[in-house]
Amino acid sequence: MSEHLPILVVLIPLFCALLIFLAGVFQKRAAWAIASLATFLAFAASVKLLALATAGGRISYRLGGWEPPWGIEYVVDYLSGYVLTIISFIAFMIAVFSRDYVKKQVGLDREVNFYAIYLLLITGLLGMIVTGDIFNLYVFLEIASLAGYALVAVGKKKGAIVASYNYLILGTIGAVFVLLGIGHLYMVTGTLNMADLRGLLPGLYHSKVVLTAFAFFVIGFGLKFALFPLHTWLLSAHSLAPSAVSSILAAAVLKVNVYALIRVMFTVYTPEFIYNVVPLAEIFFIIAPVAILAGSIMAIAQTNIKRMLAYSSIGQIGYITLGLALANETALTGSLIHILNHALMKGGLFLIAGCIIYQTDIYDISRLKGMGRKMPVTMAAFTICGLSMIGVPLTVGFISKWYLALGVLEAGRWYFIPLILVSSLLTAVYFWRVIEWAYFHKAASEEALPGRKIAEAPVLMLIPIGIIALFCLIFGTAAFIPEEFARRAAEFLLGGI
Amino acid sequence: MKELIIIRVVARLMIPFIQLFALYVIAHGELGPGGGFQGGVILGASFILHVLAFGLEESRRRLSEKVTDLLNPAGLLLFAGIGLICLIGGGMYLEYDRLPVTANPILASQLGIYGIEIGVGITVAAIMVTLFFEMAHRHDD
Amino acid sequence: MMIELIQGKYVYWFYITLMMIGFYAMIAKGNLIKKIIGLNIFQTAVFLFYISIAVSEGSTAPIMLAESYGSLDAGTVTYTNPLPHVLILTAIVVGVSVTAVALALVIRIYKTYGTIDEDRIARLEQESP
Amino acid sequence: MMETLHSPLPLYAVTVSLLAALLIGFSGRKPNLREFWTVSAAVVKFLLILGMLLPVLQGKVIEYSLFSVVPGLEIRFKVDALGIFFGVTASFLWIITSFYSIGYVRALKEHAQTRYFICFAVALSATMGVAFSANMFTTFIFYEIITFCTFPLVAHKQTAEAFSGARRYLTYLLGTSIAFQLAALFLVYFTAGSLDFAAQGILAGTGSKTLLTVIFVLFIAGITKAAMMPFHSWLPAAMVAPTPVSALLHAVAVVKTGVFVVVRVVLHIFGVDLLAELGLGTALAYFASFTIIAASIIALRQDNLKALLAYSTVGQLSYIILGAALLTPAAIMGSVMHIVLHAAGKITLFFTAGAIYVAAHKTKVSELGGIGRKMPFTMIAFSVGALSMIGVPPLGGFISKWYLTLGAREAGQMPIVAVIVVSTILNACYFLPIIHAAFFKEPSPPGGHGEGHSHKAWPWEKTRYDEAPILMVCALCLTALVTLILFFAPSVFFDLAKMIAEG
Repeated sequence: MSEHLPILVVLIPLFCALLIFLAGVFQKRAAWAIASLATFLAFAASVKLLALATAGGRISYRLGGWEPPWGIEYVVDYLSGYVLTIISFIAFMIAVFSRDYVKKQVGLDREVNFYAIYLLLITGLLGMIVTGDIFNLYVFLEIASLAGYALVAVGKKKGAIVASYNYLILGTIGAVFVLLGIGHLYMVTGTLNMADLRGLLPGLYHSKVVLTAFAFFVIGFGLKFALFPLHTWLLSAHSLAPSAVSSILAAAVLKVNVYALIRVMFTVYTPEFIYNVVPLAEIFFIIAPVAILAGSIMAIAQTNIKRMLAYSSIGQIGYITLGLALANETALTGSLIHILNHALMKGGLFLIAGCIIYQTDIYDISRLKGMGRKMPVTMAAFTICGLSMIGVPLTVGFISKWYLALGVLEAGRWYFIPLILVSSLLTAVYFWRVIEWAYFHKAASEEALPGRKIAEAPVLMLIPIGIIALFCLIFGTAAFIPEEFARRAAEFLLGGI
Repeated sequence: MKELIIIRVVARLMIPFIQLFALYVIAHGELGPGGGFQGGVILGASFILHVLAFGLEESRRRLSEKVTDLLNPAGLLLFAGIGLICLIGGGMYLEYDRLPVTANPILASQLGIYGIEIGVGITVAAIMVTLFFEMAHRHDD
Repeated sequence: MMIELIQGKYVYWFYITLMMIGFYAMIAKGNLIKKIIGLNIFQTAVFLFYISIAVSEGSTAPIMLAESYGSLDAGTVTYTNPLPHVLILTAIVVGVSVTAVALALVIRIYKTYGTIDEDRIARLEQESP
Repeated sequence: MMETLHSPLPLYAVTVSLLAALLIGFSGRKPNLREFWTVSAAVVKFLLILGMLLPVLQGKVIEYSLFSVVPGLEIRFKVDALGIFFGVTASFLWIITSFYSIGYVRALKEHAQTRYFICFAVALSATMGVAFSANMFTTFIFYEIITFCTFPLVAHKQTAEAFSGARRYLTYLLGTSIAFQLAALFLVYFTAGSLDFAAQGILAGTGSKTLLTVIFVLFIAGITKAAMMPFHSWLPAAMVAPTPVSALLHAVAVVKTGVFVVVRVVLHIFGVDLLAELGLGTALAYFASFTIIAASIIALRQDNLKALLAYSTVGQLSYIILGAALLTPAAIMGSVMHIVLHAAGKITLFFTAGAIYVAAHKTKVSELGGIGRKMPFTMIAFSVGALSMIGVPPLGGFISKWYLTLGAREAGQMPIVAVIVVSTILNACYFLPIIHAAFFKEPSPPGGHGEGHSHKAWPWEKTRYDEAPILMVCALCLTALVTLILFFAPSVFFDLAKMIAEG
């Protein structure tokens, strides 16, 4: 059975999404259980796949039995195994978290749709990761995006629908750009298989069509993962969506789109092309620092906790792109660890914000006074994720910054060191503010929240947060685990297949 | 309502033929131009014609929300399920010649594609109808 | 030179123009429905581009005819490349889905705000955050 | 090569107070049990460290590798002469401070006592961690832990003033350590490929002169806990903390961690030879001299007793850096000796400041007239501490100043000798008047100072002696005694200092 895992990891959430629709006609309560089970199975399959890929190298699956250049191929290698595991893990955590959250913040009548669409989103994301066919990538991208638009609008917040609409318009532009890029590549090579493209393209690197295609890919995926000047949709979409959705959007959707760009950069094109033929690195060297600084500074200015987290995502994406541009193994390792890091901590932080909002309806940071005592577990998790975001040693955030910084030095671009450190400081400013309000200030008098005692969120919401926070620590102390996978993946990307 | 009488009579006459044609297109997809998408759209169009002629409520009585809600995923499940059954036959996903219903790979392949076209047809038709109902229905709540 | 560029590759100019029209509508129009129309034009332009790359002069539809069955001679008949058509069929379905979701959102926006004008919605949002 | 013992003792020494912190947290409702944990952890920790002292004195090094975070970044402990020196100092003074703290918080009925003791214990763990770490990465982690877990202690009063002080404390310490120290770490790892401490440093012959200078400057700027000017102002700001906190943390644990790390960097990252070759030692020495003089001058103008002590600390810490920067064996000995001598003296002074606050509610120098007659033990201890600070024999402070002067001469830096002399005079100028006022001036009439307590006579005016609680007085007398003993019997510390100076 394990040879079918690459397709099963996509099929499980798909089947379960359909099952939820089907079952939802009769029994609405089963939705959560099916979604949790599906994401768990996908996670288990991902772990197994990662183990297989680590042991035996590239796993290829021929869909419908057709040979690769003609048929659709699914590929699990170091990189996709690594990202697959991260994304399916986060998806599982968020699914577990959602039970109580969705009941209250989304509403019972939309529960079935929520979970089914959520699973479709996961299907799209996992599909994007495993597919080795570039058009198939586009199809999964659109499945994930459509589910994403729908999920943003599912909440009760009024502005969310407009946010979703804007997300849809810009997201579709991005997807169409990707489609155009694929079309250009197909025009000159006549193939859609990534590995095949890699073999055919080098002779055409200076062809304008191939260059244009690359530009379309960068802009298209850049729009999807909120690369700095293309980030405007992210703020309202991430801050107004229900927190569980913000969490999956920030932790998984952004990451998978970054992954897709990495795939295109290193598997369809080659390091030789992206670093020597096109001035991608030079562009990223300008964009990434601006993104890092602007994201952090704007985050400081926010009073709404979810908006703060949304802005900080823009800065964090900047780190990942910086690592991509540096063109050495250490920096790329840092980038890949940062994908894990950001998935864990931003996913965790949005869930934590969800807990707070679920219990208190508080969005304003200054009203979190005394929350450390009222919601100790939640705030402890917040602190850990926050420290990881700052990059304090023994959290996973430090590891990614460590490798990024070493990569920066290796590339001889020492002037990015102050950038990394300053942005850490800025991050410390906006997180410490919350931590101080929560722990060291006396709670505001109860009149602020009439007739309501603030207590901890339900256990099923706390467990995922706790696990995520724990992993921030585990991967910060036993960092050789993610480092091993990330370094192998980086080696593999830069070294060629 | 009187001015609708011509429309209604014509619609009543046309709908069975449209549906028959839809089924033909779906079934023919394996060998010639046609298939689940096209057939499904035609099938869906027949229901939409019914709605236009007879009104939302009358159509809903014939084709309830529950049924379309069931048909939506059911078609897809049929598609994906056939693909999955191929695994049992020892093939890859969607490798129809390994469909464990017959030993003849060509027949198995044909059956597989039939099944899939039917699945696609059901879903497309159901989605069309659902979309139309959702858009036409005025949510006054 | 210029004439040649326009004449020889007029298909591309056509689709670029179409694409820009759609793009303009998506960015500049304040009416949310018009944006969706722009979106569709934008997508259609790309579909046409795909179809155009499949064509080669004098080619026929890629249907295997009875008379050529069994004696497949690649040299005699030129087929249109069917693959882009298949891809675009998928892309059209995706496009329809996007349009459907967008329209559903607009309906909900209209119900919430009573308008589908972007500026007015922004003003309403500012008044009651 | 030195003999290396592999033993988890350093780990135990670090974690024993972490364990205590847990137990303290669980027994928050029973103050006596809670205090029992604090005290027993302090004692156990001290005994563990004594257990390591003997092998170290025999010239052995105790090592324990905990785990690797990633290849190249290892959490590893190594107990050498310098580490055990600092460890013994801090752990011994923790025992005394524990008793003092108990007296202090109970006398003042402080709020959040459990949090107070937990943070205290964690801070001590982290201090031991710094003392026993075998590489810069481990040091950095514990350095940051100290910063984080002392924040609640500094902000303990939770008033607006306390928060602004604590925020400045955090901004300076965290800000510079992330901005500069971490950058230095990146650069060291990048150039030397390792962060381990080695007897002759690890950077020799690795990078260009400019790069090494940049690293050195980043280190000095990044180790703000050493309170070198211009990054000193967190220390006076942190004086909003309760007095035992100021005493232990800002005379021993926090600031000494700072200078300890500076000494580590000078001796074991760069190495004496490399710094001499680069000429950076002299530059640092003059920089430290500036801090010494400037801080003493500022101290002259302080009326708040704790602020005065804070500025005095700023100056005294720079002695230690000065000694290390001179790079001669005698100067390094003086520098290392000053770690323990200043600790003993300054903790006495802080203890007395706390005792005065508890017993008489006075915080200002100008209010201390005649207080020596009411609180004779306290003020005698104060005098001992102050005289040790000035460097009057037969008190401990004399030894370190003697060796520093010797070292400065050895290095041929006569201006530095002058700096030491001038600063001694300045020290005398701000300490002696207090002693004079305390013993020979008439008590200022109640109500004459400060509008806060102008309305009634204090109870202490009726009785002749009105000392602070017995636990506090005992503690401060003990530390004063230690200052005295250290002059006559510095042997253990002396031997260790010699080992350090000789590498």
